[in-house]
Amino acid sequence: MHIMEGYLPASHAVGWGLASAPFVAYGAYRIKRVVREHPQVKLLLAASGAYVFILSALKLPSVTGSCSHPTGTGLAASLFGPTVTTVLSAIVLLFQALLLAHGGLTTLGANIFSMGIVGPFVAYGLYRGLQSMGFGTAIAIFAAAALGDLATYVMTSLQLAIAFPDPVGGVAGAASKFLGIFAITQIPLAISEGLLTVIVWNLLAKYSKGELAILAKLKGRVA
Amino acid sequence: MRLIDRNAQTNRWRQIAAIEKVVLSLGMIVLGLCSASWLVQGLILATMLLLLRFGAGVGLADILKSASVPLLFILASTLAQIVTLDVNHMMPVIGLSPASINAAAFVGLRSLACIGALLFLALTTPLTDLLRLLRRLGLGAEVSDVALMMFRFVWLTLDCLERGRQSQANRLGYGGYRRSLQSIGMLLANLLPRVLGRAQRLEAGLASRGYHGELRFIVRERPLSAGRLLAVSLLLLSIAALGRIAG
Amino acid sequence: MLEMNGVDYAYPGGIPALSAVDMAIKPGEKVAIVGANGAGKTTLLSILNGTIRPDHGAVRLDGAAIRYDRAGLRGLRQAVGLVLQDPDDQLFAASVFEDVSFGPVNLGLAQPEIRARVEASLLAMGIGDLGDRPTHMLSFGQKKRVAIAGIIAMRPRYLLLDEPSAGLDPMGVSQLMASLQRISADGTAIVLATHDMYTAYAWADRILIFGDGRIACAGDPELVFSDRALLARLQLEPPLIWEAARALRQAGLVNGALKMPRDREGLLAEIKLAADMAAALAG
Amino acid sequence: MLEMNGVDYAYPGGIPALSAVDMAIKPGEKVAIVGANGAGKTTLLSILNGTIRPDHGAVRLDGAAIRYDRAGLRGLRQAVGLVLQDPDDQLFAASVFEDVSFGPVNLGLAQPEIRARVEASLLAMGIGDLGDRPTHMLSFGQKKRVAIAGIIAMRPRYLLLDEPSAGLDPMGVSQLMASLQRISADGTAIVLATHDMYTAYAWADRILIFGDGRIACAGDPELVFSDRALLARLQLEPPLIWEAARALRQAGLVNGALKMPRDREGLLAEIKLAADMAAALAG
Repeated sequence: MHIMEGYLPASHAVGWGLASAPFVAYGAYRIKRVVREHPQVKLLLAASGAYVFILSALKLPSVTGSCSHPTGTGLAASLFGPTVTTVLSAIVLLFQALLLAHGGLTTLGANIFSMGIVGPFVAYGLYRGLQSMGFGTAIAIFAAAALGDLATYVMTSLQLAIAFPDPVGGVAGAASKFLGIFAITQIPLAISEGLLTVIVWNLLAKYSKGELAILAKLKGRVA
Repeated sequence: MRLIDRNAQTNRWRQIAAIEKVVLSLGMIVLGLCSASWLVQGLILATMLLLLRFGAGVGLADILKSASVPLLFILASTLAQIVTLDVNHMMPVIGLSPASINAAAFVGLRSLACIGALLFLALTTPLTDLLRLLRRLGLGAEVSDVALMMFRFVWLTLDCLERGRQSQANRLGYGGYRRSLQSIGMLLANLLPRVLGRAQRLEAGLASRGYHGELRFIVRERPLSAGRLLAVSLLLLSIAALGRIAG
Repeated sequence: MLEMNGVDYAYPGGIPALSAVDMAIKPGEKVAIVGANGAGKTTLLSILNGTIRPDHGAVRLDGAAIRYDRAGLRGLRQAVGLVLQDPDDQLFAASVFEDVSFGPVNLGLAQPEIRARVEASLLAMGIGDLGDRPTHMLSFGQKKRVAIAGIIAMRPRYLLLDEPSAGLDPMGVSQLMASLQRISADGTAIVLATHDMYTAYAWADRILIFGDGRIACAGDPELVFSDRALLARLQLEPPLIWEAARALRQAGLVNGALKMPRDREGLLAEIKLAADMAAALAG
Repeated sequence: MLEMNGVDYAYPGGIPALSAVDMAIKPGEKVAIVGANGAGKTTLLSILNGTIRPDHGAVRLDGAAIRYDRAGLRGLRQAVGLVLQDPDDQLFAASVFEDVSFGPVNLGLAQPEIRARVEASLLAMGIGDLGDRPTHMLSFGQKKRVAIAGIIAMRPRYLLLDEPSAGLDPMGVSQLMASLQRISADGTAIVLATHDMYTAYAWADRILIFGDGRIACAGDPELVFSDRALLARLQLEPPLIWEAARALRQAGLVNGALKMPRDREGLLAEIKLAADMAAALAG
């Protein structure tokens, strides 16, 4: 779920753009450095980005039967690390705005903040944190993907609530409203995304060790 | 995604320089965001739709289909805004506030107008034209190379995904929630090594064409038209002026 | 009987693909649909198995028009299996055995039945020894056969194959066709869409020539290639064996009443025969 | 002259691919390397263009063994262009014109020269009208030609093609071969690795039969297929036209001294000729 073009007031659009800019710029700087040293990383990154884009445009079966899309940030952050994921997500969001009319150009900053920064960092933090606490990979991956997706949606609701506070309930009231309305599709979706990511992760870990090793190397270089 | 791309590649205004379409579309969006006038929002929406339909010749059904997801979002968000919620008391109180209806409706219309302008850009201009423009405007070569290559990989990956899905459906892989999730999981787990393998093979394929890490090629520039740019500026100015007079 | 009546279909964007197509496949038949690349053969097969819904007209299975709801499609796909051209798009599981069991598992069969079906399908495709092999370690020809095994393990009554010979070398093609022969002998109808005239001619009971969005001509393989102008318009060529055999007949070197040879050996035998006849005449 | 002397190569994992291979391609020649799928034709071509470095032995261009550093590879690849089987492994840009310009830009040519080369290459491949077309909206056959155009725009002296006819329908193959004929007429040597015996026989000046990791037999297309036992061992079949023409000669229906026909029309003409001769004898 992204904030559509024109929905945020101009000042908020600019504000979120400024908030996202340092993260994207840092990620771009890391990528630039790695690409200069290892030019072959370029095609690998492009292929990874395309994968994230396709993943985030995939229709998932969810309880409501709506055509809801996963964010893909949980899997992406676990595979590529959060720094790369922020840049890839920024490109993915641009592609989504222009190829799917999902999101927008002036809302790009706000959407990058929720889907490209908050989502991946929450997901990656959970993935690393739960693993170091001794939880199994399946639980860590499920939590990372489901809560990464949920964090994105909570952030989006907050962004909307700050822009449109409730006349009575203020920002908190508005946040509950947006959360409540989007929860109908987003909570089942987050669970589906969590389950799906566990399935994909297990299969990759079992049968695509070579590819995971390549991505781990990439992650190590950029992070 | 094929729907928007197909229109972008084949519409009547495909050959017009991307910068002209960007100025028009972004100009309209900025105008919409900066204006508190209902008239301006209405004019932007009408202008963008008319230009799309009768200028670029994009079919009405395609325009509506592309707009379906944004429309759903506007509907849900407007609903959330119209309702008031007081969480300061022991029990949350839900009610309708007439003051917020007006404000919410305006935001909805503004968003609609801006989506019209975004759709105008998306449906008339191939994404790669815009990526090249971004590069000329100073986006780093590394990131813009990645984005350009990503565009190519997206279609290859999408083809694989669609055929894989069809083949799983042929074997009844999409009956019920659990089975569907399992099938999509297998498909995605299969897709990642394939797309990474494609990247490695492409690396070898490009090496035989002298690739050493830089994606350099010649772009066929589309000529800029001063007349059209002037017309776009006049259009933007007159909508802004109308809003001023009416407001 | 699997039928298509008055089917129209246009690609997204409005480019017409099929217009008023009528065709029928009888149970147990061996049919080849031949057409140039881009003629719409894949679309035709996808409509027959319900993946694409036609704009007008109906697909009928045993007389009943199919419904495009979940149950209707499930029933259709159980009866009509479609094998796509690229096997890499169709193999998902880690091992051959697992992959072939995907369809039977989805049918909700019991474990022993699933095992039996997978084994039987692998045997029918001549890859009984590959069950434990990881799918990514297969050759292209093996992958192709695993993809077909995955469909026939569902026991469809109609088996549709899109360009089965593409990418295979001559030996690979003849092994594949031998496998299809075994499946056909079990009573499965087989429909093969191809631009490979040689394979279509050597194998089919009936050939449909497809082009310009319709079935231009259908019939006996020995007769269907006679309209050269039509074939040229559809960017097709008659199979060389057929053309050489007909030339031998027209030249009077072979008795015109003789059945046309369908494969290489048949043609070479006819040339010998022609020589004997010529020698006898000259004698 | 492009040569390979005593080249050994084993795949990662130790499976031998090539052992002591010697071969030489003369400037301007039209050579076909025929072999079954999996015989290692792709590896052979990749070694010739420096993508794979042999374990032993040397690749020589105009007598000098190539060096595997950046400059050495650059020089080799400028002279020896390789077109892969799957065009999607070679196309990266969003439009045809951009893609074809990639090689010339990497050669460091001036803009007008690059533009001229791109236009000329597109024309040579018969796709002069596709310059502005997005790459992802091309048909398979069109992609294949764009991939070749991208290589010939670099004006290599040796053009290597891996399975160029795979996936194309007969009309597509003959259009492609006509384009290659034009390129060959300009003096470029063309090496074509294929399992398509028909195409190899109809087109090549010289045929190398490749199998078991070595060149088993090389020579004139009319003579190279005589060893049936060898072909069978390498899972190959002689081209049907060659075999039918030989049968006509062996049967005495056609004068054995006559040049062998290389294409369909040639064979059909011979059958007519045979009839006339038989009639004269009987007369």
